[in-house]
Formats: sequence, structure tokens, C-alpha cells
Amino acid sequence: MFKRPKRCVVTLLCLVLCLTLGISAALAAEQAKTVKLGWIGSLTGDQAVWGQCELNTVKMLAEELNDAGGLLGAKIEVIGYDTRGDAMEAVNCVRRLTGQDKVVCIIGPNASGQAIPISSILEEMKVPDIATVATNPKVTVVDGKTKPFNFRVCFIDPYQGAVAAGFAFDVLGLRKAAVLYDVADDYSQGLTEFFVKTFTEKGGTVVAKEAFKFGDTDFRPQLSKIKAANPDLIFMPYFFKEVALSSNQARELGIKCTLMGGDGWPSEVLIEMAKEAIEGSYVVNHLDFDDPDVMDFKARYIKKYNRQVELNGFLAHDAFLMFVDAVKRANSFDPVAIKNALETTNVKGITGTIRIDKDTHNPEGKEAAIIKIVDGNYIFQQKYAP
Amino acid sequence: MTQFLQQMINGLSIGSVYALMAVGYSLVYSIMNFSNFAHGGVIMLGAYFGFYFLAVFKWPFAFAFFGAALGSTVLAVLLERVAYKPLRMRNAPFLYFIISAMGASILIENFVIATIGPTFKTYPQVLSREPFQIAALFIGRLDTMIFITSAVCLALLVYFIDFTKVGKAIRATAFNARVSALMGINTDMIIILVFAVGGFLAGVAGVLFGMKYTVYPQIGAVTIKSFIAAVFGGLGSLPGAVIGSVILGLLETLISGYFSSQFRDLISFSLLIIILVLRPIGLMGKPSEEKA
Amino acid sequence: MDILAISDLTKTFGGLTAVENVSFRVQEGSISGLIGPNGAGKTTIFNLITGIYKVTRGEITFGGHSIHDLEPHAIANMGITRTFQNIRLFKRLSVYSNILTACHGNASYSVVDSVLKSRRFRTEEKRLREDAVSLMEILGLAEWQNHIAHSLPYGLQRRLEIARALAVKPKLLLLDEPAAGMNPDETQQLMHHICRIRDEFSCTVFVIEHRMDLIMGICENIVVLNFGKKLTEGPPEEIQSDPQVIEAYLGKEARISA
Amino acid sequence: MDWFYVKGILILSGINLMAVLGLSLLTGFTGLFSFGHAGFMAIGAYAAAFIGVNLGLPLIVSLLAGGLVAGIISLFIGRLTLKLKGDYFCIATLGFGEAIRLVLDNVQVFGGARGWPGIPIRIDLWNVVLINLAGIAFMISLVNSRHGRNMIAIREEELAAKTIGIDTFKYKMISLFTSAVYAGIAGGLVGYYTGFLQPKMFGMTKSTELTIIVIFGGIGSVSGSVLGALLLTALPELLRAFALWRLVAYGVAVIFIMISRPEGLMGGKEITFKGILRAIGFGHKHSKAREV
Repeated sequence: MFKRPKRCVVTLLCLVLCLTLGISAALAAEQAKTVKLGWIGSLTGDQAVWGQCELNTVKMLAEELNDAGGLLGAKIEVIGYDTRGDAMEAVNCVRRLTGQDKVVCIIGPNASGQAIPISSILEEMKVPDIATVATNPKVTVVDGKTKPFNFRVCFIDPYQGAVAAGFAFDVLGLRKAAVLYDVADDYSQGLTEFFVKTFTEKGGTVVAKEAFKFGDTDFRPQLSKIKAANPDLIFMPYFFKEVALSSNQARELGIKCTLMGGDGWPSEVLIEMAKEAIEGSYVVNHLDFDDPDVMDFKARYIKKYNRQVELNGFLAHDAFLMFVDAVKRANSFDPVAIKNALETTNVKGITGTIRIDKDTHNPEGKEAAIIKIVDGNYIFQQKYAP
Repeated sequence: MTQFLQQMINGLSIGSVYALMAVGYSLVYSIMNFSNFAHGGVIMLGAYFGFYFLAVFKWPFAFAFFGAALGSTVLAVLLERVAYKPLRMRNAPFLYFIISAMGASILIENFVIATIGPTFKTYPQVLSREPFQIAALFIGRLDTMIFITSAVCLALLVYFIDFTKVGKAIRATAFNARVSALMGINTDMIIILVFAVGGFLAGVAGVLFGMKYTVYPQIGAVTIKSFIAAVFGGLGSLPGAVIGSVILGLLETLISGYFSSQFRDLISFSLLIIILVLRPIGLMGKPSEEKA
Repeated sequence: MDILAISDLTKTFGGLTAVENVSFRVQEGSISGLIGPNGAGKTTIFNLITGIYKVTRGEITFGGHSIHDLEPHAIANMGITRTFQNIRLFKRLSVYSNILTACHGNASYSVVDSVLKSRRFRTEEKRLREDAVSLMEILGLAEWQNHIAHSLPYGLQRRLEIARALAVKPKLLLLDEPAAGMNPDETQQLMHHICRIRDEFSCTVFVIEHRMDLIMGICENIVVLNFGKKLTEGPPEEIQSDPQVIEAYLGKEARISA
Repeated sequence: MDWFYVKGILILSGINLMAVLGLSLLTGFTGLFSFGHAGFMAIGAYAAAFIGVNLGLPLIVSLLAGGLVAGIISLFIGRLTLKLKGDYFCIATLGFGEAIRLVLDNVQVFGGARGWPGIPIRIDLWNVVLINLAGIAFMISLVNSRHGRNMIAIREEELAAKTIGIDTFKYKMISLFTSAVYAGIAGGLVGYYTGFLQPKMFGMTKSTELTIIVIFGGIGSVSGSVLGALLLTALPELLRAFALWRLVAYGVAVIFIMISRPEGLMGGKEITFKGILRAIGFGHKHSKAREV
């Protein structure tokens, strides 16, 4: 069939190359009167659940905005690239978005590991980025220096860890905590560190601190050890798949204490997978799911995609809001003007009021919502700030 | 003491899941002499088959279970036809088989992400989550079922390989494919058969895995552990795969239970490497001095 | 003068004894043969001499040095090399590369030399290439030099394997069934080559062969093995008429009818 | 295409190429299969960043030092595992790669799993290209010397290599050491290019990717590795428009190349200046490329 395989391969590759070039050229010609908004994040790999939801959200909001007449008279076109959860890919995506696609602003990525390395590219090309759930403090500030083009819409690890510890100690009155965390995950390590710090500072004791590694599905060895330490509370700062598995296994082992988690928890899938196990647990969240604005957005999303909204969707929603607000105030699509406007953001999003601090580029004073799981529903308890 | 016994139970149940997966690797290895890295992908698809049959088509459990096993049987054979047979025909070195297998596993995983989506799927509850309780020990119902299913599957497999005519042909081919072919054994059929059996086991493992944990496109990554267990037990040896898996399961459990869960994998890997250095063919591998 | 002395050599695999208490000597500069029915342990002895198998019991000395604890490559560097029953060439390399690779022992430049292309690298590499070319010429492989090893006809592959072994400049060359699969013409040629090799390279040749015409034609001394034990040893004429040997090869009945 | 973006791809290809060149020596020329090369990259990355940031040494010195640290660690690993055969060696390297990552996840001095931001960015296209040219030149000299030929002999027929006096263990060590140094330097480039290091960057996917590039480019060919690194780094970028399906296409491409052209793009051949001259009309087609 292939008498000259080498030539075949080369021809094939050339074809692909030409095709891609052609398509991008054609697209560029067609969309002369639109403004491009970039998105990056994981569409494949183990973070794909969150990434796909973010991109869907941003695309939906852009469509709605365009149908309503666009932004400053221009249509918004969303260009989303997959990072596979890989830092180097993220750098490539941003190079492509800023260099070739000439986007005015980027939303994402959904992890600190990708948000940190892209900052030098952003600075070089002078395009701002609004990270969705990159919660590591160093995304925006490194060694006391604020990165000029990095922003975020979520609160940071120290804050979330402190909220969880404070709420457990002060409100729930629990004194003995155990932590199970994912040693290979930056988010999980961050929350653990600050939870332990705050909890012990307040006078509580951390009776067990056990780790697992991303990809593990069985946590019973660690849980058996935790059980022997007899804690009042297990803090589980990781994502809902592992939460579902570990909480089920904890109950299987006869552990009856309260479970608590961070913003990696909220998902319909968690309820589906571990309804009984997580009954009565507390979650530190960005928002109250019963808020009418949230309900409205959720309904629109489900109608369009026939899928549940993951937490990242809400943050992507607010990141988009921040972008629109900044463009309006800057009255321009110039990336630097948008960046300057972002620094003085003060909008009400569905995850609370977002007031960007000029010195940290973080949303300051954003209260966390404490949510309790009752009868398989996420029930809002109170706003809480440590 | 209670905690120790509980940890042993935990270890056994983790080990029996590894064992079901590891046997598939070992079986294929014994015939083809390469590690079929796409096995994890087949397990994953088996889990999805089970999920769809049970949760979407609402088949009765037994049907869904066998349906999934058959589905992955077909898939494993298809995989062999497409990705390995052309290499086999050319006597390609084992490196190419491994790369082809890697390509296949990338393909399968991302195909699932692109079509079904990356979200985790949950099996409907077939067995109650309420554990058996003996004194202060808790034994999950599902664990018991997995343990029994693994034992039955492996016993059947051993019977099949050791006591049937076809099994004999498989062993002969594993021992020396060329001579077996000369003796009138249709090695091509044997290879199909081995992949089919491996696929069937993968399907069983997938469904059980899905029931116990959940279904998602990256299950393949978990199977690396079972591959390690197979190597540890001695590649190509079925009892080795089972023993290796159980030991790995117990080892992991005891290390995280009594030593350090942070460094669990580091310690268990180091132990495995030490054992391999002392016994380079794994626990049950056949000792062989290279023929000249 | 004996170049190789084997005494009370035993090798067991698990419970199976492949070679049992075998002793014999090979004289320097001779062409000697090792014969015996299939499964008699001939190749095992070669594997023991070249260090591929570890000796269970007994001793092997080469030029007065005990070698049975050495690694195969160390034994090769002392001057023993071999060919294999089932040819083991560097299959995907050319004839020239096969030989050139084997010449490596005659150079001593380091990795750094090769990267810096030092004078030492250049002179030694040149010498290696000349060695390889002259070997190809001697063994009549020059016209095949750019052919890939596994594409050569069978006889030439055997010859190439011998050429590769000679590149090591051995004192003792072990040939494992060099004539297997050859027609009488090729066998004749091979016998001629073996004699020439012994003379021109002044090495000792020790050969396993089933083809009696070859063994009887060129060997000065023959060792006969049966079931892992040494049956007898002696010059060709003696071996030819030894009833034990005939029995071992043809069975008891043949002896009676003879 | 925009130069800024193309430059990014080229830098990334260059970084990959450095690691691939090293792995090519180990896998392509010596026939050893490693699943842990990302582990060496990680060591090199952290060591180079540590040396550069804390001791303030110039880029090239930091990179070489990083490579050397990776190389030295590879000697320990090799000492233990190089006597293992085929898949057993694979598993040992896989275990090593994962173990390194686990250690880095726990070392809080380097930020643990949360990563290490703020490494000065010192990599641009020109120095990547220079480093790669040096790497290629070194590699070509090595494989065309007796040392390289000895490694190829091990790949082709280990037993025969021993009987012509090649100390196979020593040469495997040299090969592993050299390839670890290359991987270490590549790791150093990663750190100085992204300004950020995180153990996650050096997972098994990375090791797999490197191996696939080596095989894709062609076993035993330096120019194949160069071509492979350029093409396979660029391919997913070209396929970006296909979003979810691009990794499916990647998997298909890998299988396809294995079954249709298993010798890889170059298949043991090298592109040489002379070869190019002949190809454009100064010679017959058989001598288009030179045998190594």
C-alpha cells in the first residue's frame, strides 16, 4: 500500500500544515470585526472535568453577550486552548493566544501550576490574565512583588485553609482534627498547610495528618490510622472524586466524625456518589448555591449543555464578568487599558463581591460561604471570614 | 491488634483488585513477551461498558456484568488485530509493541474523553454499602464480593490453562512459539484466544473497579500499580501475578498504616527494587540462563 | 603446551546435570574438535569456557590462568572468543560495521578523545578501520562490505561471524557448528578457511561439529561427549574406530550388526 | 504564523530535543528502555535552579551542574538496576521516576507539590539552539566512535557483544549516565524557561512522550531524534484546532507509524551533507542516506 512510506508521511505532514495555515488564515479574514478573548485550561487529562466546564461557561456568556449586541459594539470571540494540565503546554497556549491570535485578555487556567509559569509571557506581550481557581498565593505575588498582568477571581489557599480551621474551631467547637491530603497536588498541600497552621494556633490539635497520591482510589489504610487517632473532624482538602471515595470508605470503616472540605467538593457528582457518607459535612465554598443569580446561571448552563455546572463554571462566570466590566470602564480593547481597569475592579459577581486589591491582584474581603450537606443538598449556612 | 487486622483486610482487598488486573498483563506477557500497556485502557472501557449496561440500559446485574466482560473481550482482540498483529507478522522487536501499546492507551483514553466526556460516572448501588462487622473489624460487602470473584476467576483461569487441551496449547506456545507452530498449533488463534481471555478478565476487573470506586477515563493510570505487581511476582507467571499483587497491596497498606503515608510509594518502590536486585526474575519467574 | 585445561567440570541446571566431571586439554596451535550426539553438553561446555554460564564445580584454566570466575567480556579480552550455533550477528549493521565494532579492543581512546577528535582518536580510529578492511579482504567479504548482515546468504553469515571473532585477535577461537546448513562445497571452503586462520592468525581452534568429514579432515585431537560425560578423546583415526563412539552415535544394535 | 508563537514552539522542541537526544542514546543506540527519564529531568531541573539561584552561577554552568547531578544519581540507579532484563529494568526506572517525584512533592525547601516560582528566566531561542547544537555534535561524535559502536552492539546482540570483549555493564552505565546528563540539562532548561518548577511537570506522561519521540524518529539515528522532536512537539500544536480530538489523533499517529513504518522516520539512517547532495542529483538513490 505504501511503497514510499517516508514520502507519504512527509506529504501528509505538509498537508496538515497547509490545512492549518489555510484555516487560520480564513478564520482571521472572516472575523475582522471581532475582539478575541482567550481561555486556557485542561480540556483533556485528569482536570478535564473542570476545564471543559469553564470553557463552556465562557463561550456561553460570550454568545449571550453577542446576542445582546456585543461589547462596545464589537463581538466577542472566545478562543480556548487545551493545556492538558501541563505547565509547558500552558506557556505554549499563551504564546499562541497573545502572539498569533492577538487576544485582549485571557481567562484561566484552572490550576496554579499553569498560572505561575505563564506570567513572564503575559508581561512580555502585555496581556492580562484572570485565573479562575488558581489558589496559590504566588500566582499573583512572588517575593513581595506583584505580577502586573496576573489577576484572579478566587480566594487563595491561606484564606480558605484559615476559614475551614476557624469555622471548625470557633463555630463547630471541634478540638481534634485529622487531615487527609493529596501529597502530589499543590492545591491540597496548600490548604493542608494553612488549615493545620490556623487550627493549631487557635489551640486545637491535629491528631493525624495522612497523605495519599493522586491516582489512588483506596484510602482505607490512611483512614484506619486516622480512625485510631479518634478525631472530631476530618479535613479533606481535595477534589470530589477522591472525596466521594474516601468518605465512603471512612464510613465503611465505621468512622462517624464530621467531614469537612474546601472548594474542591461542590458537585452534583459528589452527592450522587456518596450521598449518605457526606451527610452532615461542611464545605467551604465560594458561593451560596441557592442564590437567585446562581440559580439563574445554573439553569441557563444546564439548558444549553445538558450537563451539571461544576464549581469552576461559577468562577469562570465571574472572571468573564470582571473582563466585561474592565472593558466597559476602560472603554477600550487595549490590553494594557484593560489591565489598568482590572486593578480597580469592584463588581458583584455570583461568587460574591469582587474587589481587586491593586497591591495583590486578589479579590479581597471576599467572604467564604459555609455550606452544609443536608439530605443530599448543599445548604447554605452562613458567610464566614476568619 | 484490631487495627493491624483491619489493615490486613484493607491490604487484601486492594491486592485482589490489583491481582485481577495483573493477571491480564501476565497472561499476555507469557505469550507475547511484552507488557501490554493498553490493558489499562481495556479495563477502563470494561468499566464504562458495565456502567452503560447497568445504569443506562438498566440490564440486570448478571447480564451487565457478562456483557461488559464480553465487550472488552472483543475490544482486546480488536486491539491485537490492529495494533500488534502487523508487528507480529514482521517479527518486530518488543520495543515497537510497547510503543504501539502506548499509542493505543493514549488513543483509548482520549477517545473516551472526547466522546463520553471526562466526568466521573457512578455505578448504581448493587450491593449495600453497610459493611459486615466482626468484633471491631469492618469488612465491606463489595470487598468480599471482589475477593470471591477474583478467586473464582483466577481458579477458572488456572483450570483452563492447566487442565484443558487449549490451555496446554497456550502453555506450549508460551514456552516456544516457533516449535508449537511446527507442531501444528495455530499460534495466531492462540494469541487471539489469550487476548480474549485477557480482555475478559479486564472487563471483570473494570466492572468491579467501577462498582467499588468509580468510572473515569484515567483508570488506566491505576493499572500501572498492577503492572508493577506483575513484574514483582515474576512476569509471565500467573500465580506470581496474584502473589505479587497481594504482597504489593499488603505492603502499601502496612507502610501507610504504620510508617508514613507521605512516602508510601517511595518505600514500596524501593523495597520492590531491592527484591528485584536480589532476585532479578521476580518472585515466581522462571529462572533461565540465556541460551547461546 | 596446553592453552586450555578443563578439569572436573560440572554444570547443573536446577536438578539437571548437563555436564559432569569433564576433563580435557587443548593444545596450543592445534585444531581440536568436540563431538557428541545432540544434547551431549557440547554447547554448554562452550558457554562455560566463555563465561556465559557460571561453573557449578571444577576448573577452567587458560594459558595458566584460572578463568571460570570471570565475566564473559574479560574472558574475551584474555583471548578466547567464539561463534554461535544459531548465528548471532549484529543483524541490522553492515558487514563492515560488524567487523569494525569487534576491532574495538585494539584502540584505547576515551570518550573525551572521540568528542574532541584528538590525534589519538584519529590515529587509532584509522587503524581500526584498516584492521577491519584487511580482515574483510582475508575472509573474502570485501565485496559484501556494505550489505546488511541479516540479508547475507547463510554461508556468508557464518563466515562473517568468524571474521568478527577474529577481529578480537583471539588466542583461542571456539567455533560452534560452523558448517551447519552448508553444502559440501561450502564445507570444503570452510575447512580451508579454518586451516588458514590457524596458520595466519596463529590461534588455536576448538570446534564443535556434526559433520564428520570436517572434523576428521582438520582436527588433530577430538573429544567425544555423551550424556554430559566425556566418552573418550584422541586423534581422528582412533575416534573413528572406537566402538564406544559408534555406539553413542548409532546405538547398541548398530554395533552388534557391525 | 506569528513568530512569537513559533519561537515558543521551537524553544519547547529544543528542550524536548535535549532530553530526547539523551534517551536516544539509551533506547535507540543501547537498546535499553526507560520509563523514568522525566525523573532525571526533574533532578536536573531542581539542581540547576538551586545552583543558579543560590550560588548565582552563570546559566551554562548551572545547566551542566544540573546535568551532572542527574548523571551521578543515574550511576546509583544503574548500579542497582542495569543487571535487570527488559521489562524488569523498565519497571525499575518507572519506579525511580515516580519516587523522585514523590520526594520532590515532599521537599518543602523547593516548595513541595506547590512548586517553586520565581526562578530567573534566562532561556531564549538562541541559547537553546546553541546548547542543542553542542548536544548534537557531542552525540554524533560519541556514536561514531568505538564507544558508540559498542553500545550499538549491545542493542543488536548483547551476548555476542560480550564474547567480543565488550564490557556490557560498563557501557550500559556510560550510556545511562550520558543520557541522564542530557535529561538533566533539559530539565534545567525547563526551569529557566518557565521560571517555575513543579514535580507534576515531570510525570510519567513526560517519560512516555520522550520515548515515543525517540521511536518515532527512528531507533539509532541522531537526525531521526532531531526530526522526531521537532515534528512531535509541533504536531499537537498544529492539531490544536481539533481541541479534544487532537490527542486521539496523536495516539492514532503513533500506532500508524509503528505498524506502517516501525523503523521510525529515519530508520537507523542519518541525514548527512553528502547524503543531501546525492539526493538532489549527484548519486544513485541507494546511497541517499548513510548507514551508521
